[in-house]
Amino acid sequence: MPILDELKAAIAKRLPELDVVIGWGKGFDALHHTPVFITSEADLDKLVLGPLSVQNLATYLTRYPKTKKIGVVVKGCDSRSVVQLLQEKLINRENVVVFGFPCEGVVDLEKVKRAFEDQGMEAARVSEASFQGDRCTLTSGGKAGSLPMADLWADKCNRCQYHDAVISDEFVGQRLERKAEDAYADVAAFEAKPLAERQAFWQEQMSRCIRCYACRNACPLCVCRDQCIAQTREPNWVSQRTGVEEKFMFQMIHASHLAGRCTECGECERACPVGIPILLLKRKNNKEILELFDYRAGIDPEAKPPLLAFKVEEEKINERGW
Amino acid sequence: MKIGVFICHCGSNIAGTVDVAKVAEMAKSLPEVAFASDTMYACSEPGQEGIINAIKEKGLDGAVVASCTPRMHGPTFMRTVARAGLNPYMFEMANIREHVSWIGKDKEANTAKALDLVRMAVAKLARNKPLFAKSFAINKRVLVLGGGVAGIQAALDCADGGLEVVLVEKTTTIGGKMAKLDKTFPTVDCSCCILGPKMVDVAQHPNITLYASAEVDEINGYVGNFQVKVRKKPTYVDWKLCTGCGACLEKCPSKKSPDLFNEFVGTTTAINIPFPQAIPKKASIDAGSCIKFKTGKCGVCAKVCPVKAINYEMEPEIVTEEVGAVIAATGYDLMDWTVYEQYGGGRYKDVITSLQYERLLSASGPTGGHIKRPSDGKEPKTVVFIQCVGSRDKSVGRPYCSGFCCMYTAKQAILTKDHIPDSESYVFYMDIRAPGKMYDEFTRRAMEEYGAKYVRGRVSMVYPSGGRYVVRGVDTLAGTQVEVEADLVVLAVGAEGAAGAAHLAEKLRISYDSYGFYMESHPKLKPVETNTAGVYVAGCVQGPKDIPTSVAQGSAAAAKVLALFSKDQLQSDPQVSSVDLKRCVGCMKCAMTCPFGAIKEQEVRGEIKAQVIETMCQGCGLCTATCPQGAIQLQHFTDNQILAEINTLLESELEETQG
Amino acid sequence: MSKELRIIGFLCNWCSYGGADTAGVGRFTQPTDLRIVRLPCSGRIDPLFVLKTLTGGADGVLVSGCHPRDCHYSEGNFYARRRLEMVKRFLPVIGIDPGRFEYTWVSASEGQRWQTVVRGFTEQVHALGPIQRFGKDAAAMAAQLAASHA
Amino acid sequence: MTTLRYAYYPGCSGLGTSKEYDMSTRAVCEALGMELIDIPDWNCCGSSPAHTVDDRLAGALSARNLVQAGDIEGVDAIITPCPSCLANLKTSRHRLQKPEFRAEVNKLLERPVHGDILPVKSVLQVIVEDVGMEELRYRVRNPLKDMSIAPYYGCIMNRPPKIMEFDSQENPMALDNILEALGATVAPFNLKVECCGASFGVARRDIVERLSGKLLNLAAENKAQAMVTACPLCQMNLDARQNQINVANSTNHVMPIFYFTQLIGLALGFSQSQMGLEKLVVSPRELLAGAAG
Amino acid sequence: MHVINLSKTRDQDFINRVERESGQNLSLCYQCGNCTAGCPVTFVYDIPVHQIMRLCQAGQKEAVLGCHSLWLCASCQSCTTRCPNSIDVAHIMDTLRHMARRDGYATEYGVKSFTDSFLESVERHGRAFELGLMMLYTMKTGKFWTDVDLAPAMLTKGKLGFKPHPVQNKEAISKIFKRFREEFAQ
Repeated sequence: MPILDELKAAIAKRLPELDVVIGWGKGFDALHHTPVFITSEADLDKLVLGPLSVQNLATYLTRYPKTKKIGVVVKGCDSRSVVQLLQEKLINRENVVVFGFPCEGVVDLEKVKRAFEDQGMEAARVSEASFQGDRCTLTSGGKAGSLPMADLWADKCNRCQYHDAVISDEFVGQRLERKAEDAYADVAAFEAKPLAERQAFWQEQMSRCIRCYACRNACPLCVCRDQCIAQTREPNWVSQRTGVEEKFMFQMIHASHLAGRCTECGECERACPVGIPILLLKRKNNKEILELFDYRAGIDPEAKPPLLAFKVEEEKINERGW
Repeated sequence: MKIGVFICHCGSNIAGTVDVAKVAEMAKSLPEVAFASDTMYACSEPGQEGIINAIKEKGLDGAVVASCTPRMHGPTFMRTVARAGLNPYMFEMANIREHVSWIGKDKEANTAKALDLVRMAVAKLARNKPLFAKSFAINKRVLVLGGGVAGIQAALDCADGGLEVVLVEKTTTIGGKMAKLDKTFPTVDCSCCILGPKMVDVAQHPNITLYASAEVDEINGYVGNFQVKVRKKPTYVDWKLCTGCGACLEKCPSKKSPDLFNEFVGTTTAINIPFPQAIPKKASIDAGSCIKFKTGKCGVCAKVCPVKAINYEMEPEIVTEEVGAVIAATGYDLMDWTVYEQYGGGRYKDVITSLQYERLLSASGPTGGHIKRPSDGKEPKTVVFIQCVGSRDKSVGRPYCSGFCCMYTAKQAILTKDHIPDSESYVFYMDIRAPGKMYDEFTRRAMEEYGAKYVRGRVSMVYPSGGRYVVRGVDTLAGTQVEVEADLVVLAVGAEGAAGAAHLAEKLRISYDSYGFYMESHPKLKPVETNTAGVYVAGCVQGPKDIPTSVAQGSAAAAKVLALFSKDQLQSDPQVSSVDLKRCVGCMKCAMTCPFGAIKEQEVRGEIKAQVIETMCQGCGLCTATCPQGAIQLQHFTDNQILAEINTLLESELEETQG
Repeated sequence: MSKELRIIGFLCNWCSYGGADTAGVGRFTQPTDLRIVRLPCSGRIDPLFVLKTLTGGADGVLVSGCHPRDCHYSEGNFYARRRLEMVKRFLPVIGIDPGRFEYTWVSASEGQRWQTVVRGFTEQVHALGPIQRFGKDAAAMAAQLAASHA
Repeated sequence: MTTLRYAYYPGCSGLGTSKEYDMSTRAVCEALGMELIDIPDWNCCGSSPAHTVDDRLAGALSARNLVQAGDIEGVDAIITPCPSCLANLKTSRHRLQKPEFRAEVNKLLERPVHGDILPVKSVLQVIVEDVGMEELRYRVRNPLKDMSIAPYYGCIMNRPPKIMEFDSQENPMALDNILEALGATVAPFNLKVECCGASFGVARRDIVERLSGKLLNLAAENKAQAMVTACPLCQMNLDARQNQINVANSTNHVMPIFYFTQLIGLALGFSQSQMGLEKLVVSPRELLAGAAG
Repeated sequence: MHVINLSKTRDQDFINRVERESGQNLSLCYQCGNCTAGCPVTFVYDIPVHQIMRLCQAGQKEAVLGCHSLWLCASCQSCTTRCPNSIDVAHIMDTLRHMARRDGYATEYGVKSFTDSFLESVERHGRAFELGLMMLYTMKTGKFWTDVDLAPAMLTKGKLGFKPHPVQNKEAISKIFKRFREEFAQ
């Protein structure tokens, strides 16, 4: 049985006890999936699954009251968001049913767009998209083009260590049990650049920021919502003045508030309409947290997050003799 | 808001290196500043009156005083502002003395810096809000840590003042170092004869609970309401039954137990009462040397005890005491002098410490008051005293003067002559430090009447030769190397904080220095207070001192506690955290980090929100730094207040670079 | 030393602010660049203060609290240690030299140590020179970047 | 056992007055599994005379050896038997960490000092630390039974501690421990680090006669049958000048003065001539014969 | 005993030079005398070492550089090791000797000659050549070699070679001396 059918069956089985199940459905064209909210068995036909199921559906969990019974379909990476939400007691374990499946990865739609545009195709209004083996074939405006998947996978999928959901109540399909290495080479490469270049990079990137907060709204762990510290005068951390340092301040707040919590789902970066690589800031923090505290967020719902804890003797913090 | 700014000259302390008038002049142009002036001594009566008048006349809403550290006069000026009818928290201080005028001579740079600090204070004050203290009840009991003469004095004075006292002593008897001394300088009266009665008073005072052989495990709470866990270490003798008859001591077959009280000169029995005047006069077993504990066989003491007080199964016991104040009087220890390998590093039996020598002099000591060499029990004819061993010596990390060694060495030289009339004493000294009533006269007597030979210079090395010890030193006044052949060498070893003092300070949350001495609140004006409200120090715990000073500090600390407890309620510091319920999302991360458990969950209209328990909150602000929404704010140190200070500085920099 | 730079210190009231006072009482001469913000505890320091200050144009930030185990509030500096270490390690990725930020522990009795810390840190910041400001010097930064590529 | 490999600085006296020290050191080190590679074309470190004239000159003479030692592959320390050479090399190395001093010294050198310099240790130190007493004890074939020997370290083997960084500066135990490992009796001797008069033997013999005399007196008083030392200068003063000392102080000491390497060698099973015992002025033959019997 | 006029004879330049060249802070000395207490050669000193320290503090250049003690210091490091203020006294003695040498004070001619002979030997051969050194020394002092009684034993035991064991690159060593004289004007 194909995985999608298995998934439908699993959801059908649990649906009676749930208020809603969040999954992916067809989007406005063949290149996009969009979240669907399944409340009846009839809705199950809307369900799709595949390399276009890019959204992290865990983001929606905190949009419901904690008392609602919710099912959610998660990729491996998304499941870590669920774990993190559980750890922070932002959702109730007994009110959430997690549907896991072996995720082969999702595409980076920006890469897809660019690659097909390079082939002289229009990436908008795609009428057909198929993923066969290691190739992706798109049809748009009557023209068809094919590209190797290797060029299209999202970066996070290339370094994925959690193809199979780390937490699930229903797991469909065979676990992939695969693990890539992630030595944070991207962070190291960026930090190898000269200091001025790094600063100028952000200067340039942030000058394009339009302060839409899509990054924040897409983040499954940005649970402050209307109380975000960036949009208040009490306290007044970020002013309304439009300057690069104000825009960047928000990104530093976001990174700082996610330190020890971010599961690198990449929704912030994906949601950014102007394509600022803001996940880099969070990955930098995660790299240091891993080094200092041997800790990864979103793995253990019982773990104590390192920045809300301490050791009297810190093994790895060398205070540099100051 | 109308803010008044007052720049203090502090005589020439500030005005000498800061252009005070200019700072005042510049301050006038700051937003919200309605008045600025300079004043000779802001803290003096006319200075304070000037502030009050300005507030009243100009209708000011708040005041900034730029003068010394807020740790010194912050409370003074808060009272001044209150006298002028303002809320005391509508006040800020700029520290332009300790942080400006005293650390640099460049007047121009200092003036600019002083102005910056004033701008920061103004910016912060503009965001201050009136705060109101709440009252809370206090527990009028006091914990005294350490049963030496300072602790005894503090305990007795507190108890006589009607307070309930809990006295905790680490060893099995109170008395401390003073109980080990033979005589005291400069009166040469018997140490135990003057301390003994006080010890008995402690035992008999109805207001004093004494825990000997006990230590503090944990201290929680805050001024007025501390919870203390006292660990009673097992003595293996039920002290409720023990009468101190001493039958067990006579029969104990293990006579090789290290004799702590006698500074390890000689040995004692495994079950022991340290000295005849011990309080409590109860026996206790040293499990480390008791045959019963080592082999399981023996039990002689249990057999001979007429009241069946011996209990080999005794376990440590934790007692919780609630008190409103703590007096730390844990005293000192001698530094580890064995780092002086040139004096044998402990390898030569007849090179001993001055405290060991006290035990040799004492009639209750291991030699019954006869001076005998530890190596062969012979009476020494030539005794060499070496001063400043571990004092004034940077090379062993002890740069300070221990203060009392000059005096007790003189005393010991006198006593040596008393004990052995045909003996000769040599004292190697660097300087004789004898400032005190009848002190210098006393050291002169040692030389003039008792013939002690004082040699000015350090001793380079001591080595045994022919059954005696060659002491090779210098007489700097004669300008020559000298050698003395000694039978006994007594080292005046310097003092350091008592073993475990640092650990205890951490529990008390007070500062200590690298020698283990506790930091007082102010070296002159608050000598027995600490920076933690309700915690006081007395005696050598703060630094080396002689007996009269230790006693005076014991009384001083007691007076402080009695003054604190003279009210029935204390005012809580209103600088506590406060939750903006609208902004709180109930994630409770604040509660996870609060060291005092002062944040609890509450339900507001079906939603979880954080709530601060104001009497428990100590105002550290950890929660504020933790909260992602900034919903919990430490009053008086809110994000906005700190940001205002930062922005002020960054703006001034901006103006400079642009202007 | 060259022209004064803008160095901002965040000090806990109980230890380090007292240590700076002790240094003053002892007349331990220090460079004048530093401006001190008094806080109750190093645990009060939101790492964002450091980032805000540095991206806002300060040339250096110094944080000092009670020595570990010696916190007036028991645990504040333990949390601070982790958070401040993180912020120190974060700086390179946003293009700020980590040498512009240090955190340390100075007790109220350590006046001399405070002098050493201030001297050392001021020297370190001066060696790095004035900071390149975010936002404000965009043109200068672009020029510098172009030069570094040339 | 992995081979211990060192750059070896023999020192000038090893070619003359302390030949037996050099001989015994080389033999014993080999037997203990240590490989010594002579520093190529080493020169005199300048001894005391150089540093009494100028620090930079002394620095340069030592530095040339330190630089040459850097050519030897696969070693991580320079070792030397002679404390005077040791003190010079170590002091220079210490001072060369300072850029100003290094720059001045480099002005004098053909091959300037660059980068890190190999650490310098005494042969005594590496035998204690790298070989270890356990290993030494294990290798002893002929324990030095019935021999009471006073350990004399000399004044600069451990002093000043900031530079020498080995053993206690007041009560060093390295030789005591070696004697004990070799099966000898350690005679009490509390002038372990007193000066013997050093290089004043020639210009001010009176100094040596008094200071070395004192050492011999204390050793004899404490019933030592011989003394052991690690320093060619001390050995020379105590041994070769023993007669002069006896004459000056009206004493009649006949106290053999061994190098510690000679005693290790004997215990390891080397012959007396392999250890150059015949080169000692005060002959130990009688003592050794007595002990053997 | 002569009177020192402190206001007139205090040579600040001398104090500065000693401090600079030795890298030591003279004002750390509080005259405990531990240096003298442990000095093994104090019995041949004309001024004990703690007084040399005192005279340095007082800027008494003549008295210090003209004294015999400087030349009789054995560099045994006992003063440095035991100084409670961690002053490197032995290095100060070395420094003073350097200054005395430069400024033409040499009160112990024999010691100076031995030093000179030793270094000449090193300059010539690259290594110390003991017999050659003795001959040089005898020539310089005009004294007959006082250790002649030692010679037979040393010779027969092969401890005193007739030939030096020079380094191969003798020039490298002699150039060190040459450059030293050029660079530092000796």
